[in-house]
Amino acid sequence: MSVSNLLENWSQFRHFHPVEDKPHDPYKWAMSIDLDACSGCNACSVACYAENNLPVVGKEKYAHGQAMHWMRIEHYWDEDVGEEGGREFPDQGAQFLPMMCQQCEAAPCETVCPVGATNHTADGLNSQIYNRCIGSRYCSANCPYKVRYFNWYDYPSTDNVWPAEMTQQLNPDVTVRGKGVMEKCTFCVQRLAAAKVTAKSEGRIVHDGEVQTACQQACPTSAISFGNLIDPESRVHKQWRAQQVELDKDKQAKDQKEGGTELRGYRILEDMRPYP
Amino acid sequence: MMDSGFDRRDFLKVMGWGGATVALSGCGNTSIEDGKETVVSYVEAADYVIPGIGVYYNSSCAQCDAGCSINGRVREGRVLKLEGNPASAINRGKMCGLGQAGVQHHYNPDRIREPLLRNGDQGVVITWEKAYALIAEKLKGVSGEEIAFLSGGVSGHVKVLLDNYLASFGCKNHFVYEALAPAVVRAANKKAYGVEMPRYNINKAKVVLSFGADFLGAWVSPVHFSQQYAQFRKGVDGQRGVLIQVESKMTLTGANADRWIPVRPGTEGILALGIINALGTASGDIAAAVKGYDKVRVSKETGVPPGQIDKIAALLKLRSPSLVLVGSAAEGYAHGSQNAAAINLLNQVLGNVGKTVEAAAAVPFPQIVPAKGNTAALTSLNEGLAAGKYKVLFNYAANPVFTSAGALKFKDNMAKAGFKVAFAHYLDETAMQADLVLPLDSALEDWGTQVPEYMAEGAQINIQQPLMEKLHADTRGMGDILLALIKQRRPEDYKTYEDYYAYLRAAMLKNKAALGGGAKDDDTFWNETLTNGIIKLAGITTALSGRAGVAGLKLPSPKEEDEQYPLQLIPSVNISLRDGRHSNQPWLQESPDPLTTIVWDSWMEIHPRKAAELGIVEGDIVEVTSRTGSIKTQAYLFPGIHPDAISIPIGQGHDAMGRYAKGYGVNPFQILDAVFDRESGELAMHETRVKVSKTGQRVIIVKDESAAGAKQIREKIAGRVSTDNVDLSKEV
Amino acid sequence: MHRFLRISVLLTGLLAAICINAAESPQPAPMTEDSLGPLVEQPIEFPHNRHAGDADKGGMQINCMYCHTYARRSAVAGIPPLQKCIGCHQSIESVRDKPRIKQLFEYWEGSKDGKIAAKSPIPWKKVHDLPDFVRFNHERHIKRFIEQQNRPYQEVCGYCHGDVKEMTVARRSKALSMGWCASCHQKDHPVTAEGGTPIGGQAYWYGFQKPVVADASTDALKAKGPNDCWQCHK
Amino acid sequence: MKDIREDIAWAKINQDVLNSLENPRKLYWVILFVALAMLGVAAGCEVYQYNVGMGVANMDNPHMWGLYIATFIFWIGMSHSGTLLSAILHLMHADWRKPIYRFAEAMTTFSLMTAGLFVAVHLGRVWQIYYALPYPNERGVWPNFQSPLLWDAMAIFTYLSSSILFLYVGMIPDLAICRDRMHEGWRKKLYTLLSLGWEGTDRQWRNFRVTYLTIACFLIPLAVSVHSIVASDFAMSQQPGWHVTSFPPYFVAGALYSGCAAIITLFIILRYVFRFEEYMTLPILKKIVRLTFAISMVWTYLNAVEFASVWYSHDEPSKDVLIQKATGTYAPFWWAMIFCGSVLPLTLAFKRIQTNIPVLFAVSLLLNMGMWLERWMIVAPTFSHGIYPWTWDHDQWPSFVQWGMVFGSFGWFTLLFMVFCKVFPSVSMYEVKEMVYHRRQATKRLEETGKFAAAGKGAH
Repeated sequence: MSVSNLLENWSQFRHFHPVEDKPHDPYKWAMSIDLDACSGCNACSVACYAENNLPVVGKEKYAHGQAMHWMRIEHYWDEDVGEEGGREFPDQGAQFLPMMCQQCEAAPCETVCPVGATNHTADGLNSQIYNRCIGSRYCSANCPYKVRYFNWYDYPSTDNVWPAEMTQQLNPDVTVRGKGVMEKCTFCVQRLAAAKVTAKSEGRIVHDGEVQTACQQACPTSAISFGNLIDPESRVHKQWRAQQVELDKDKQAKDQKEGGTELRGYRILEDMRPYP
Repeated sequence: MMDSGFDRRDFLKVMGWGGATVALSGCGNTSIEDGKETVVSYVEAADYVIPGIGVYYNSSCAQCDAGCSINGRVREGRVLKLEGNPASAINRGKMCGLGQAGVQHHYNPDRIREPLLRNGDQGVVITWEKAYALIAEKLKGVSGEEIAFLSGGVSGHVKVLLDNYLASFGCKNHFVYEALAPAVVRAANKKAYGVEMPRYNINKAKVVLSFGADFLGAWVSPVHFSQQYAQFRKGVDGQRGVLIQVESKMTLTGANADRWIPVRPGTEGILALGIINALGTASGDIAAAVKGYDKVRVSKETGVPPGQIDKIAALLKLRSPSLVLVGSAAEGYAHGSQNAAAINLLNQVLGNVGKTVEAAAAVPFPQIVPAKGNTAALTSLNEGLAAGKYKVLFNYAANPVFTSAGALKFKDNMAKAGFKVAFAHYLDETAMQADLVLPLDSALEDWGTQVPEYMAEGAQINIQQPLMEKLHADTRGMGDILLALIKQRRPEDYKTYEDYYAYLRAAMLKNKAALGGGAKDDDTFWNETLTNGIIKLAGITTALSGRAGVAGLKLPSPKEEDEQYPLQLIPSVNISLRDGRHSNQPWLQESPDPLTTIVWDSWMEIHPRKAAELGIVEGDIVEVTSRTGSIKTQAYLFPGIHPDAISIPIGQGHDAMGRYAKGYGVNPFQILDAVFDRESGELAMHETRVKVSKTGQRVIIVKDESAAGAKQIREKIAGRVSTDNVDLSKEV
Repeated sequence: MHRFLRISVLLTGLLAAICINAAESPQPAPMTEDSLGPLVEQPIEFPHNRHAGDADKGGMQINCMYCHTYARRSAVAGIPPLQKCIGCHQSIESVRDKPRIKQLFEYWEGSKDGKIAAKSPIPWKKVHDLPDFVRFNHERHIKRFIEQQNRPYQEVCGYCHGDVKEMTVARRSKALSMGWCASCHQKDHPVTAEGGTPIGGQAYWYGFQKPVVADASTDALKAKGPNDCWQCHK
Repeated sequence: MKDIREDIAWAKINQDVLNSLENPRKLYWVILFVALAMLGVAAGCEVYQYNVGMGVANMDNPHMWGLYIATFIFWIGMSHSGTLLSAILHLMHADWRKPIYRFAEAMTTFSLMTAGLFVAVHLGRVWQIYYALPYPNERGVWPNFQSPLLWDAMAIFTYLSSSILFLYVGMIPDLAICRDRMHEGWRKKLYTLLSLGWEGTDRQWRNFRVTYLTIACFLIPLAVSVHSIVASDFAMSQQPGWHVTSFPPYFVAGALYSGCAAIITLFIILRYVFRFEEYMTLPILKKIVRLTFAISMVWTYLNAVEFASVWYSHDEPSKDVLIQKATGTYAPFWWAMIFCGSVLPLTLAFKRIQTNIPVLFAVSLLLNMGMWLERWMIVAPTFSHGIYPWTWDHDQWPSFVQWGMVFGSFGWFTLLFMVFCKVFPSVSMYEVKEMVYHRRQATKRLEETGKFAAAGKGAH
């Protein structure tokens, strides 16, 4: 890769959101989660452990906040319940929020990595290249969602993380990360890659529903939908359209319309403009 | 994706490709390492097996009794991941976290690998032949009356073999024990509807009023109910369904409810009658029975404001059909049956029977339908053991030493049995007490059939087939063991079956016509069955009969203050650990409890107001003492619990079962009093009174949420969604 | 002083020029004899030249993918199952008593001294062993260059694996380094205006790899290979 | 009182300074030994951390950066003192800098070297650190030129090499003196090699002056840019509490501030250890103290500007971070920083304190502690209270590994610095001579004009 190539690719990779002259084509993977359907049951999270070779760090390291759940279920309670002077009981439960890498279009993590270990891919993902990572952790420092997880220890060689029997369960399509590298949700890129290879060899693009992420596949309430946003027939495209959210716009048309704000589609921390 | 009915047994003999090719490093060496690693090729390869591409086989999940059909991804001879089987009506391609962790049951490093015979405190490895011979020897001259077989819920052909084996020496002592089975509800349903478990159509209801049924978490068939719940939320006729949860301790379902209504523990039935009264639509004897339950009295006894009772009644009237569920929180009292009956009565009054409560189909083969577990069985076994009645005790798929109420002293009584045989995967607490421990194949290595207890649409039989070769050479499937044992008794009848697989195949093929394969030849039928993973049947449907009557309905008012033991202990069921049989699966240990996000430990939930009274803050180690015993755990302040109650989750506190389970948390079963439901004799799980005292120690709770993070202090990260027409904040 | 300044300016300029030149020069240095992969000792000294070699040199001219059959269907090329070797050699009586064939049959039938059980796999050593975080996809490359562009298989396979038909036991003869892989992905490969390959016409590029007219005289369209880190590392 | 005795003989200057290369006070060896021990602690921590993993430092998600980055900024800041004293004051013709600039420059160099170590210590995979260097490589990939961290690396390398050059060039005439006065031995050879055949000819002096001036001019923008770039590490990110436009000047002011404070500390130590009372005089100290006081006020102002801009920005997350700093877990440290950085320097306004060595020593150490806390208070609270509420207050107390490394870095710095002062003249001989000469000339002129004035008076 020469300097000129570097400069070219620089400007090509570093588009900040899918502007018209550089559309994602033919894929732009996207996920949407119906928070009304999400019951907070954690199935997605366990499925992610199974698919992506996530280490179980154990109680002590969990206590140190070093858990490696790419998909974590957050819950938010009403503020005043149980507090002094507040209501005695919550009259509703928690609001569950599954949180994983948002694959931002203008990702704050990408620009700051000194070695370029995290990049934007042509199909709209935020890639993380383990073997390139030197562990500066700048990406995580700049991540608004704090969804990047660092290998504080060398989990493959840590006792009881993967005893001999359990190594057989490891997914050969996913690299097992050693110490000192950053990792995060990849939208199950190994599955996407396999689906794209099949499609490419058959001379077509990936159909909607042909590829599922592990979390989506497990979700008992089917709250997670995932697909190719460019494909107008895809479920996720239709959902975005139904909520009148245009991914490449700062100001959404729905906000201008009367009653538009009642539409439920939104992106988390939208106002920071990372275009998740 | 590939499904195939290729004869799997031959395939599995083939070694996997490149066992060492797992990418075990993301770091360091960037050079290529020629000639260092070995690459092992297949000796004989089936056409569809391509290295680097996964093959999918359908099987059946054995993590709980819901009976989900699974689809396992196998690569190079190793099972990597379990997905749901889309063809199964129960889970429709979906899986819960517990099911996903099934691979960790299979690959668990703490599985037993050889038969073990007790020698003092040691287990000595013996051969299977010796083990079988030993069983035969111990059974010699023992009458059927003196043999007890304790098992968890069993169904399918293992149950057939088991029944036949026990029948071979006239033994009727098969105790089916499940610590967390909805046995009281079953009995109440039987009275109200004529069936033990009707089909609940959550998706057709516009309002679901659930009395402590954690149907999204751990109740009966959570994956199935979750799917229905999602449809229910989307709404019937565009009306988003409204979920109201009544319980003393918030469950996962409660956390998803539009209104969560805390009641004083044990007064669920009173509230149900209060609602019937408020509805005012009942007539005849029902109206007479609920006459006394006016708002003022109900409100006083349950702690639910009178206005709220009215609102619930109004909502139920406004939106029909609704569905009323009765779950484990309502049944766990000495008057649990009464509670359940009262709540079922509400369904009747609302006219939901036949609409959202429907008859369920059953498999037309009575010999394979599930033997449903309950706790009354354990109580009677315990009595027998205490009396020294049994000379030989078998144990399979149950861990009563861990899950029985402390007051029963099961462990001591078990020691009175002459010879104790445990069929087990791990050395759990019960296996540790056994004289002979026989290692079982994991669910992913074994053949079998399963009949789910709760049927979704029609009836189905799940086929369980091995997803990979045995991990350990010296384990056996339960079917194989039973076949070997039954051959000791009736060698002539069973000699044609080389192993359990042969027996299973023959048994299925014999009923080919009834199983819907009449026109096909044997091999085609069998291969298709394996490929599908399930057999769908029309099933037999018993129409709902019976009528919830008010006869005998007698609900006690809440008890007076108990000076010595002021609090009610609610042993709560954690969505991933359930009754503790899967606590040694690290994914589940590290999967945070949805409500508290605590991992790898137990905790005591206490209402902040009560905690303030007692001077308890989060992380205090508290001692919880009942009449039976006491345990120490960390306190967690949680507003989702009634101040009169505390709650400790079940599933932790193992002192055996391997590295991932042993020594984490405490086991609330240990301090449960022996209080039983008056009608059914089931253990009243929620009827233990306790007191809480500080020990002076304090720890930092290991959890995912942060002190401030979980509260929406700054701006709402997640907004509330109001239902379309009913603004709940105003109505309920 | 002025001389000092002159010299420093000159030196700085020179350094910059060297750097730019080095950066612009094509990657990487060609493989030398010294950087050939090690000679790997295999359980059976498999003669690739005898099987795949040209007829005039005594070879059988068997297609690579006759034995390495998974290469066109999967990311990994795979080692042929033992069954495949036996399948042919059972009926080739003429070489049955050659030592290597005897060795082969020991894995199938079991050795006389009992050290090798019947039907046990041959413990081959990996020759082209990339680091574990590199995922090369055989299938795509074969589809692209053999099936769509109709290049001879020996050229396509040999581009990375070297002239195997001249070898007995395979030996690595290409760098297989990242720069080496990338140098090929930098090349312009022919495509059609729709973005497919000239033969087959399948969708090939993504938005950022849109084809360019490489040769004005022929109007031939070219596009580069995938340029995405996640293509090979995941 | 005069900055320096004007009647010191040049020979005595030579003798006094060269004496420091031979036999310092015993305290020197004590300091050296303690520094070595401290370095040992850090080395042990690093070996442990390298082998086991970054986890032993007690960092977590979201606390991805700990004391390492804070201390890194601290040392970078420290490095500004030398440039300030040598380059800026040189250009401003403040000749009182002459006896003290040499050690200040050495401070620059060594604190940069210390700071550089923290980059390595901080990395998860330090063995792959070369990935961050832009050089044509076999992999055909380049580092990410958009990353402030990469600018950092480049800026520090440039600054370090320039500082070394500046230090060295300024030392050449002195090295020649050492060469000529030294007895045989390895040091003689070293000085001979390093003095580049300096003979003190007019031409050499002329070229020397131009070169020195050129580098000085070059160094000032470099120094400013280095700390501005370090500030960009934070200011360029999107995190509340970091995303502040005023960070670069704020960082530079803080850097000068901590540099000045450190100069006071080392001034006092060197003065005693090497018996430099004649050269590092109290009036010079007074000047540095006044300079420190002035910079402290600038820093306080910029600090206030930052708070004010956050307060008026309507950026809720940033405001939250500020409130958290003042009231949350980190409040004691934050208030300690305010005290050390803004309140304590007020004492420096008192004339009596300006020359009171024990008090100044204590105050200068506290000022430096305040500046270190400032860096920590920039890094940690933002992690603890970022934009996303789920990870709020996941606080982690840095483990002994982190503290050990911070502690040891002072040992490493002191070790390098002390060895330098023993091997090379830490007071510039030729410049002090110049200073004495110029002063004497000035006095003479003054006296003469005085005489004339007196004479004139008498004439009337």
